[in-house]
Amino acid sequence: MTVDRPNIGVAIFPGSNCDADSLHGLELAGANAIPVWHDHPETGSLDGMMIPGGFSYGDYLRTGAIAQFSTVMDLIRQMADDGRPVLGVCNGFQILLETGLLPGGMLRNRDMKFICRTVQIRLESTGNSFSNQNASGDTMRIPIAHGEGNYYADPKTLAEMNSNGQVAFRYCDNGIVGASTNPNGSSESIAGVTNAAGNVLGMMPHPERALEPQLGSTDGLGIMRSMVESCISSRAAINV
Amino acid sequence: MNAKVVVSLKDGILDPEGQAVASALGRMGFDEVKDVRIGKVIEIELEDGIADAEVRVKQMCEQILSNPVIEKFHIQTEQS
Amino acid sequence: MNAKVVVSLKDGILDPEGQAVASALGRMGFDEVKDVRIGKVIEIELEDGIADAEVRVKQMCEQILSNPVIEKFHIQTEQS
Amino acid sequence: MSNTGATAPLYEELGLTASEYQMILETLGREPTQVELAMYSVMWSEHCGYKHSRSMLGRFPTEGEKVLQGPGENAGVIDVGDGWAVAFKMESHNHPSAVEPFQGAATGVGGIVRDIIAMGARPIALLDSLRFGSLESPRVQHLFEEAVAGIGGYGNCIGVPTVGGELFFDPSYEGNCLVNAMCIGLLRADQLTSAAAAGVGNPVILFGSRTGRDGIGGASVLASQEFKEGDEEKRPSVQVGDPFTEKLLIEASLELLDKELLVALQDLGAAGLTSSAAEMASLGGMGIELDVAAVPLRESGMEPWEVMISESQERMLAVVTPEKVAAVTEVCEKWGLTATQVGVLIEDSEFVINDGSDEVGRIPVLSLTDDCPKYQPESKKPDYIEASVPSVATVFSSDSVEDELLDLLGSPNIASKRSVWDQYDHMVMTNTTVLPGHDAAVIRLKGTDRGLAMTSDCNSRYVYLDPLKGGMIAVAEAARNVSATGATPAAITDCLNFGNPEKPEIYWQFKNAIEGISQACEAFGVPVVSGNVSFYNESNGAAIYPTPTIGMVGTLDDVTKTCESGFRSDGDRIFLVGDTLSELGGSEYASHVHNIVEGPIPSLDLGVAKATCDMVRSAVSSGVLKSAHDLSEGGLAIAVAESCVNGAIGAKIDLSSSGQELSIVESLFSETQSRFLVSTSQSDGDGFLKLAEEFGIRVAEIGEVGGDAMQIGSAVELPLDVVCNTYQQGIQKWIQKT
Ligand SMILES: Nc1ncnc2c1ncn2[C@@H]1O[C@H](COP(=O)(O)OP(=O)(O)O)[C@@H](O)[C@H]1O
Ligand SMILES: [Mg+2]
Repeated sequence: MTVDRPNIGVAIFPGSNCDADSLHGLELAGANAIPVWHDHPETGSLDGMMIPGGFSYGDYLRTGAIAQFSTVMDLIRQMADDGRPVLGVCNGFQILLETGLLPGGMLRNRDMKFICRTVQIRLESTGNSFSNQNASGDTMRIPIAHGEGNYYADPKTLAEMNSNGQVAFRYCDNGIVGASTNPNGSSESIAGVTNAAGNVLGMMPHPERALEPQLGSTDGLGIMRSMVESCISSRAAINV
Repeated sequence: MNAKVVVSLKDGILDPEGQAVASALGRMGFDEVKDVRIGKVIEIELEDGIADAEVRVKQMCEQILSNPVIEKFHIQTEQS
Repeated sequence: MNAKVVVSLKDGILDPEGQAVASALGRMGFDEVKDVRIGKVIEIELEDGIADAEVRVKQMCEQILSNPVIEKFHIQTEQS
Repeated sequence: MSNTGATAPLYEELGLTASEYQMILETLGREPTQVELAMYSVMWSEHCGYKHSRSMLGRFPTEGEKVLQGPGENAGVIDVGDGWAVAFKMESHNHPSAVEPFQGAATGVGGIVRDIIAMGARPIALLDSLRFGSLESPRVQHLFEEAVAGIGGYGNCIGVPTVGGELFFDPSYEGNCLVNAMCIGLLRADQLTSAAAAGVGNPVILFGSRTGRDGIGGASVLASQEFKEGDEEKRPSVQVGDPFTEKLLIEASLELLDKELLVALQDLGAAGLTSSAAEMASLGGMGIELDVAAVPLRESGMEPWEVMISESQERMLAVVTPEKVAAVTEVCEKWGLTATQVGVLIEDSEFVINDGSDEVGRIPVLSLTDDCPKYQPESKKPDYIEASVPSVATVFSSDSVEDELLDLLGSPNIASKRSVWDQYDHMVMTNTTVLPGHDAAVIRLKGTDRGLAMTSDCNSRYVYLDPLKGGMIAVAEAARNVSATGATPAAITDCLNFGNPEKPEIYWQFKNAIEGISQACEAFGVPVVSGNVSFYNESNGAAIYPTPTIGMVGTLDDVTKTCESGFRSDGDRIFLVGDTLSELGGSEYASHVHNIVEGPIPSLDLGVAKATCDMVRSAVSSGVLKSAHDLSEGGLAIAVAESCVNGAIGAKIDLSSSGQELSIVESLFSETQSRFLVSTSQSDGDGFLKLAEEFGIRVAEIGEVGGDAMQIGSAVELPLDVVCNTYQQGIQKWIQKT
């Protein structure tokens, strides 16, 4: 364990299936990645947390609905309150919505079909813990793989999020956002959102699948490395 | 004691599943279909003699069976 | 005219979703829950003045809304 | 069950013949009990007993230096180097999918995944091989869409990428679709697990889902008379899958094996507890005693025979030593699974069934497994083969090849299958380095330089027209697909889907296809390590095209040295590897454009087939190729179009220099075997030609990559976006047509 590698936990629920990919990805991005089983939450030494994709509890009832009651969520709430970075990808995003750590809800994809493919997203806001390696307006090629990524928030919430800079990513094509580039019908083509403080990010695309040239794209590195750096700086801030 | 909970999307939220079914029905010649909305029925079998069953079921609905951001619920209880 | 169709799994058929919800409720302290089964409510809005609405809805149920191999359905129609 | 059999004996309603029943009487020396009769009826079914196929399956070459486990266990296993091994198998779920396509296909995936877990391997990839009737029929569209959703629903949830497969539409599958699923798993070679029971007195533990009345519809006649009418509803013949529990089962099983807590492991598939317990005992040469009263049930009032043959999904059976029972239970509990001791191993080779303190059955183990009745059916060459005209090529002359090409490119069997694999998470596990849409998918093995290529193939129209050669071609095509990525074919699994084997013509197809597959395997040096037989694929007395699906796995020493099918850059040189002959018999062109299904099908020289693959593989690994694509259905024209679409770049082809006297239709659409379409940079082209010469393979330079049109001589000039749209949207267009 080197000092400059922050400890980032990966919460594992029964039914998580991107946990191994997330652990691998966080290591590549410069973290010590630590598996955290849903009912034995590691306490203390974590600088950040990633909630991976998958089908926690089979995604029965609603995606993320059952997982929100796991013990590890108490730890995650605490970390979010303390200002540590928390990243929820795909099912992780859905869980964060169910717990209320992020605004909005998730519906079935517009076409009712699961979609797995590489899409382009545009970085919409830099005021959060996941964007210090990128500039606003940057586009990234990152895979999505979900059946329920049709993000919904009511108009009032959307307006607030827009004015707070809480919309992190939108689906696009060469930087242009439009109905034809929205894969799942999400409100305003939203692909990821943060909390008001900017330390909790939920996103449908999988940055951990875009870290190595062999897999076709390395555009996820910016997001993951930003998280790693923010973990280091938030640790410094909290420990002062 | 049984309780039946119907959970459905709030009015005004587009229902992708309902739309898919509506258009499938249209394609199959059921032209009289104007709209379809789809919800869930959750049938809960409870131990007999629970005093505050209605209250408890309401708590279940609020805590987990529905998500108030997108859904509404409706409870029917029936003595069996 | 509206019709409400409830589609649920036949009795002996495994309902994994119901099981998952039942055990989640148990973990959350709702010990009084003995069993949960989950089905769908399909609300169909029909053009007004369809003569044989009940017959038509039954056809929809048989042809697409349910699979008789594993599911059963129940129709309620109501004049709106 | 209807009452039509009021006079028929019970055993007959259960699918046993009079002579089979006689065998049971002789074996037991008495009348069977209800449980025993139920157990024999499921174990002696075609599905479990391989009654009509076993004698032929011995023909397959099954040995090789890399084979760690051949046929006989839950899956075959080969050594792939660096201490790693790969387990794989393919299985059919045709009949359940025809009745309930979503659940049928989903539980098909679940079943094959458990076979892989039983070998001690972590499932790392899935393939699905699908065949339906004509896509114009709304019923077929429904089956197709639901089956795909079911496969995705299951595979996506358990987090195993579905990286490839097949999709073929033909009226012969109208009443009997085929849903075959293949799973590949990874394990340390020294952790290979067996299903063979060992250790008298060792407890037998059932873990996973509870047992319900799933999948016992067919045996309902055994229900005692008190059961009222309508009760058969309680014995559904269709199982519902629970992928969430399967995911837990994967993790729990691997953790149990990792902690060395198990003596033997076996999945519960067809015939449930009966077959898994019998197989474990039989493989271990011992006996087993089960108590049905100990089995955790989902429903009340289940009778012993119901418990014994239930096909409830997501269950595994393990043999453990007594001192490890507690640790096993603990691991299962961690994963939220019930684990219950349901029996114990005994010395005598007997299968004893108790219901609490009552003995309700006692059967010699081997009479359920190895000594199941075997038949050697009659075989006769079908008339339709004799009637086939010698050559159909002369029929085709066309003054609109361009239109025909577009028609073919957008047809259901040729058009892109993207709308299918888009619904499958093919990237989870972050190992898929060649995604679906090329010839074979490639998976890297993290922590090593190695990779695996995998594909499933069978041109069943060929097999129908000529089972021997069609069987060979299925293997040869798989080898081409694997070789195009740069991988070396290592071994195959198969799923032999045929009609009713009791019909001599069907058995003849079966025998010849096996012979063809075997000869090709011998020529390529690839053993058959696992497989599955599905007979009685018929509706209204008409059989499907004989469809022996081949699933092949290939190995790459350096996973960075692979090739994809798309053209890459302006100015690259395009080569056609292999000769083109006038071979339109049985082709996609003849069938789709002219509605003619007649032989002779293309010839196949196995020596040339192998040498060509060897040459292309060597070219890929030496790095001279920028793209490689094998030629199959639709011939050269379709291969060129696919390489353009997959590379999003045009090409200019000139066939005048190929030196062969063929009509334009033959040049474009002939399906001559052992051909590839490859491209190189300007400078590497000569090196490639030299390599080909060393291997003695004929290669013709036929054009250049570039531009935004696909041009073939003066006959075809199509804008790239027209080619792309036609190919990409073909399937959706057919669905919307109706
Ligand atoms: N049912 C399916 N599921 C997943 N991928 C499929 C399916 N059908 C076809 N594919 C993929 O589409 C591509 C083309 O398939 P196919 O035309 O059968 O290739 P080939 O002719 O080279 O065998 C392959 O990458 C294949 O894996
Ligand atoms: Mg190919």
